[in-house]
Amino acid sequence: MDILIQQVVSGLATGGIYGSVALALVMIYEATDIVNFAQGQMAVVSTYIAWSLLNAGAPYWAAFLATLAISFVGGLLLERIVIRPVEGAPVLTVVIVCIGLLVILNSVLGWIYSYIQKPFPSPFPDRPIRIGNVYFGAHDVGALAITVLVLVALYAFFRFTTLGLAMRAAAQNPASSRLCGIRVGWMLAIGWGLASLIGAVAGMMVAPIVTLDPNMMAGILIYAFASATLGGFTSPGGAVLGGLIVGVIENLVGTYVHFIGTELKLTVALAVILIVLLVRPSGLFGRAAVHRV
Amino acid sequence: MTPSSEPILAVRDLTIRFGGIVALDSVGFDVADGQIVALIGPNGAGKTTLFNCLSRLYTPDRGDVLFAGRSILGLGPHRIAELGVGRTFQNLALFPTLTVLQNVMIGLHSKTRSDFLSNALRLPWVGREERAIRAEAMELLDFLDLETVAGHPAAGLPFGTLKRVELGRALAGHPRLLLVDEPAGGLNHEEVATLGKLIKTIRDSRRVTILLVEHHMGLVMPISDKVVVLDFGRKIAEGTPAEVQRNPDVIRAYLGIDEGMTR
Amino acid sequence: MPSRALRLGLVVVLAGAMVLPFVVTNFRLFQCAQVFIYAIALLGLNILIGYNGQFSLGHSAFYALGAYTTAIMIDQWSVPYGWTIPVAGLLCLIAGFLFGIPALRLEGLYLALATFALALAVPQILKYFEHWTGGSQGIVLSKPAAPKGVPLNPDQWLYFLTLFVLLVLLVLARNLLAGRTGRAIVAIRDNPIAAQAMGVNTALYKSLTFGVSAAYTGIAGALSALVIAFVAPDAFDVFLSITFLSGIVIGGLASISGAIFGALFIQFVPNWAQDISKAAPWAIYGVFLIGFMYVMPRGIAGAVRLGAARWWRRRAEPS
Amino acid sequence: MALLEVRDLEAQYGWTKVLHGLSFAVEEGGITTILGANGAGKTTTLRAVCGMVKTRGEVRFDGRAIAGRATEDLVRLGIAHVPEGRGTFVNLTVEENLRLGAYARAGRGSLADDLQAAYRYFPVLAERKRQLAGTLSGGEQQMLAVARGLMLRPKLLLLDEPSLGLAPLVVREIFRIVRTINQEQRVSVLLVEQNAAMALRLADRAYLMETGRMVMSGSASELREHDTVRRAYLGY
Amino acid sequence: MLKKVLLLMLMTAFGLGMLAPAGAQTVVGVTATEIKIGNTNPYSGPASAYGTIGKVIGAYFKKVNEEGGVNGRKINYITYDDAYSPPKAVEMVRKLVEQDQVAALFQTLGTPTNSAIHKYVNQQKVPHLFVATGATKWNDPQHFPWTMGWQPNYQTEGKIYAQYIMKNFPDAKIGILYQNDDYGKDYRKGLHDGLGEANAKKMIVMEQTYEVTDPTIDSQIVNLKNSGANVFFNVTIPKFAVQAIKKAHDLGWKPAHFLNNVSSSLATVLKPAGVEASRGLITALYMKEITDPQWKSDKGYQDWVAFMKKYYPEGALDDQSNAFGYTVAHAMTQVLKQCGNDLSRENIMKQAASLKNVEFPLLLPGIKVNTSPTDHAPIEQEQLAKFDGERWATFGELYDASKK
Repeated sequence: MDILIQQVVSGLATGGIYGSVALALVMIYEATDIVNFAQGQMAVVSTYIAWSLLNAGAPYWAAFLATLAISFVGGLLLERIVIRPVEGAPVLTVVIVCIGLLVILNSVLGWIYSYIQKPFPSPFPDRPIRIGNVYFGAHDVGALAITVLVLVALYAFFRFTTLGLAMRAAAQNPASSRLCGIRVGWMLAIGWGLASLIGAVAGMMVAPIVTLDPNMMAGILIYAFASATLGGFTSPGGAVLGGLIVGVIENLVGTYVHFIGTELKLTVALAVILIVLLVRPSGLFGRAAVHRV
Repeated sequence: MTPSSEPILAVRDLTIRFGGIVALDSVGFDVADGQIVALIGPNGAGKTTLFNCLSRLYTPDRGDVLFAGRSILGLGPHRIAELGVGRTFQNLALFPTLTVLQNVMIGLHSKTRSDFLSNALRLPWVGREERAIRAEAMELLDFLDLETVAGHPAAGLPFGTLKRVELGRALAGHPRLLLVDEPAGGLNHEEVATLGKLIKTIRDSRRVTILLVEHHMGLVMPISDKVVVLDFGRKIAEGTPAEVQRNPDVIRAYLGIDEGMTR
Repeated sequence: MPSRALRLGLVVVLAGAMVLPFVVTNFRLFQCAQVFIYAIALLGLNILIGYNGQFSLGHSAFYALGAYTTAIMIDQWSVPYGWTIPVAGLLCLIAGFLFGIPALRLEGLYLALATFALALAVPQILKYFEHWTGGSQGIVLSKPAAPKGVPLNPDQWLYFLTLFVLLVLLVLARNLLAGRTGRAIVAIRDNPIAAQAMGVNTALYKSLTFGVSAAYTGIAGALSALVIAFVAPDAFDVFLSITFLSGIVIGGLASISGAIFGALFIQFVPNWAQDISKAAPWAIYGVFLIGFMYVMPRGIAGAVRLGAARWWRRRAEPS
Repeated sequence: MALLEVRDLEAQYGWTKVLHGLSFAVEEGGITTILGANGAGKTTTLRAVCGMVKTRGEVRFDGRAIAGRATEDLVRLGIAHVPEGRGTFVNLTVEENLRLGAYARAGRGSLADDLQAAYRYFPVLAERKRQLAGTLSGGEQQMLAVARGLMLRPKLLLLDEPSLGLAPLVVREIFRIVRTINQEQRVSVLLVEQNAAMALRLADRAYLMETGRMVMSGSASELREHDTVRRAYLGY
Repeated sequence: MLKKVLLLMLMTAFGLGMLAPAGAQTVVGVTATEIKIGNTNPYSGPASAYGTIGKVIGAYFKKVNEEGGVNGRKINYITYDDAYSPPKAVEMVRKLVEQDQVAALFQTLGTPTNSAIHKYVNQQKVPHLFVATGATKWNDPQHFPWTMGWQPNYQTEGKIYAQYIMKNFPDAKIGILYQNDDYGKDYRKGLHDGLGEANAKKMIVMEQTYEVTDPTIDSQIVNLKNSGANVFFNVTIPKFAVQAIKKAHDLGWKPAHFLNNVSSSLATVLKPAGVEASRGLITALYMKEITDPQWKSDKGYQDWVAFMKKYYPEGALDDQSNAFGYTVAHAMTQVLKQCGNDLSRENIMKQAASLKNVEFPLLLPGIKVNTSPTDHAPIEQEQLAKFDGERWATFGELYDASKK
């Protein structure tokens, strides 16, 4: 029983990581209607910025906030400079530009910082929390809390603010949005900025666990995609929940289904998602696209 | 035009719900072979839903649809065209990147048979079939006065023109029954009159039975043999144009008190 | 478009391709064979994405399936390599068709991600069935030599073999896409509901298109196993799928020539990138990717088409 | 005084020219309609006024030259465009759609008041305010589109084929509301419409358009009496 | 028409084929003033972390050239990006061999990439020296006389731990965590072989794998702890080693912890994982761990730092790969020196296979490089070391795989 609980707990911890990155993915999808393959790499860039600030002696939370600000502006500028020229081009063209961005950022980071992984501090205590025979990593709990906090903030932003509403509108129907006086280009840019900011949070929460290197997000991004798919790409809450579910399923399958063991754990996790998609083609919490004939 | 005794289309007790809303509620009527039947009613009355049931895009919860005496509810949507039911769409459902000619050629899909393998190998008979398809599509474009735009991609042409392309595409499948959804959208009065004549010509020269959804009374009334009126998913009237226009329920729900004829 | 000029150009290109093996080094021939192989794979992917509108990030899986089919047949059962290519194609056709059936329920993004999952799972599965696949060590093959009596060295032979397969598959693809089936495939992309109403069995067509696309990619994989003479799970990771995707978008979606342009891009541009900078070759490659998309948002084939149209317009109406 | 004045307007899509030097005006406080056959360029004219297509020529709004300005800036000047096909945000609720209509005039006046006004004109929308716009019927969507335009508190309302695909009763209802709005709120209206009978009854000024040019203009009653118009558009 | 043209062209093509040139030379890639050495490394792609090895080698050869080269010849070092992809590696190696005509290949990196070119280079009879991978198959001079490994292979290292465990923990219950690829499996096999079938069956209580794409390995550590293992054989790359050490510590699991050499870096593994958590780790070393303070005043280390600052200033000083590349480049230079003026491929191979008790500055004191025509494994010695909270303290005797 203890091991079951411990596996669930550690699954939740890992799932929290997936969820936070998935949240950033969903966010940019909601705000810009594209899936940004460079999302994870942007988060790594943000984390390196934080690392540099910390290394220069900045206190943690100051560096944290500064990183958020820089990331927001950075994401905004990336959209204005890199993505804008292909605004209105076919979706796949934009996807390729994102892939280009991904490899550029990865390569440049490796060039500047080398590929050696760097320890990254956690704002939470080092000592694990122990309840009975089950251990909770303090950082895991803290990171999950921050993810949920970001989620709530996002929900409020999109639900209750005019800017949030305008961003959703711009992503759904750019032409009509213009007719409402919405500056669609800027909405997309703000969307990128926000997604980049969320990515920064995710990056800074992930880095203490997996250590910082330019490829830090590569594996996580895969799981984040899976989580977002499972939860439904149109649902931020679903993305976080999807992450937690993937984390837990993966651990339980790896532990209890012996002929699969850890070797095919990813495959099984993916198969589960596939099955979910077949039953609910827009993910667990996603919104089905409206079709009218 | 003597309608045969057996209706070509029989709608029986058709009911379909979306969530809690009953979109069609026990709707039933017949369409006799060779007739032009109009389906009218307020927006949201369930006309397009009915069309979608007929072309098997939706599956009704209850009731049956008989085409030439045979239930079609067990068939997949793509089989409907093979049976001889063609349709057009309210908000246009053309293939935008394809040319007008290609759009119409796809209309012949159900009447031709080359497949992946024979197409890839370009067997001799495939070439012959392809030439026949093209010839027939061109002939249809001629018939509909569309030959000048044959090579133009469907995207970017005026709405009214595209409506005609859709008609051509539907006719290409040699339908016995043609479902036409709001063909008069975007047309002025003169154009509507021409369209009315065209629909009659189609019925007469191509021996096609026509079921028509249309708001434009100027089109509906002169050409229809029968009019079926839906409101909130229920049939509220059925009869000749003259009967329907006098029906108080129809006037209240649909035509309005005065000047029912103008539109 | 004047078809005479096009045909003439085609003949010249083909003639060049025939003479090439005797004027350039074996290494260049090897590179050309790689281009041909990529072109086959891209053609397959383009049929699916460009023409049929179904996204796939999972074609590295079919490439792997094709490559491993050939490798295992040669390595374990000593089947003559020539036979393994159609078998690989057929197996991928079936696998693609079967994968295409559940894929019917998914659209756009979700289909892309489901296929992405397939691409991710394949290296793991390959490692799991170690007995057949040699696990992470892979399988080493011998490079096929030219048949007896044909005075070609292995590289020349493989060049002609891959070129031949490419040409056959190009012609088949062109035929397929030009006819009734091709129109139906594109109709499904443009408007699936209307296609259905025209009598197109969209489910069957989509699954079959998936199968055909997978078969092309599988044949490419089989040929790559012969040309590289080695297969290992690491060669078929999701990066390969992404490379293919970049290839068709850069080459030009929904165009047959786009497959060849795309193949040239993914084969040679990474090499130029590292010639420019060893410090960060990926950065240069990324710049190339983005740059191409800026200049030619509809791919090279799209730009060529546009350019040609402009040129003819100008010639047609001299002002 | 003319609120909108268009002179020698040209526009093209790709390589095809759609408007060939078009001139017309919309009087302040009036309702002007443009009639024309399918493909004459009516929709393009409205899109050109709103900066949604590339144009040449002169467009003056409220005395200011506005040709070439971005759509979203024109909206801020008080031009509300209800496009053909309605352009509702199908995945947003009715109320969210309305809030977006007021986006460009944020700050001016109370949003709540305007929502109230919109719901008064279109009571059916009030019943459906929490519903996704995509679930509305065609008529309700058209009402939503007009209501969204009103939320801008526009000086000029551009209506593109509001009757398209709507039942006669609904068409009359919408036209009645447009007239009310025009009278109560002093909003000028430019209406493009196939339903010439309704349009001419509603409008005080009318233009007839053929293949990208204005071929006739006058008061609505003048056009109603004109033979060509009668034959082609009114059918008597 | 088209068909006829095609046929005609095919015939001409085959006709021309008769005239294809044949024949080869023996001394390739060498002129009076230079010798060409070829290399591939992953400068892009998922394994680009290793790319620094190719770069530091280039820097070292630059230093050699500045100091006069080898026997009057400059080393022309040509290195290409293989992106860690077997097909790309084949292409680039063929380019090096056929286009650039290098005299020898050196330090091509990665097991899959080298596997892909293994047969080709031996058919072409190109020296394929000091390949950068820990697999065992490179030491097979009978079948692949042109290929030679470099570092102690992973299996050997696994055996070392096995022997130590059998001697010191007769009642060991071993839990293994390894990466699910050839690297992890080689280590695992080494441990199994070293324990012997009976012991392995008895002692190994749980084996867990992870994928290099996995974000975390928490679940595996939980399972291992739960298996009751009191010996933990940790076959992970640095990123996961940090997690494993930390997580085991967090869970209060205190087994005898054997950490593979791959992750023995103080700066990038042990310190990030926490000094407390890392105390007592055991590993096998053959090189000086450059972030270990005990080498601060070592001459070999200081020379290396000076070299790095001058020739490869952008290289990281806490990256063991940079020490690795530096050392192996030393070895290559040594081989070329031994060749004298005969730089034929045969002689390069012959000299590479006759290194006798050579020591290099960053190898652990006592570790000697030995090769022979029947021994293509240059480094076969390793020594166990325990982390005492500050440094790797070596203990016990030098283990020598060639003597077993």
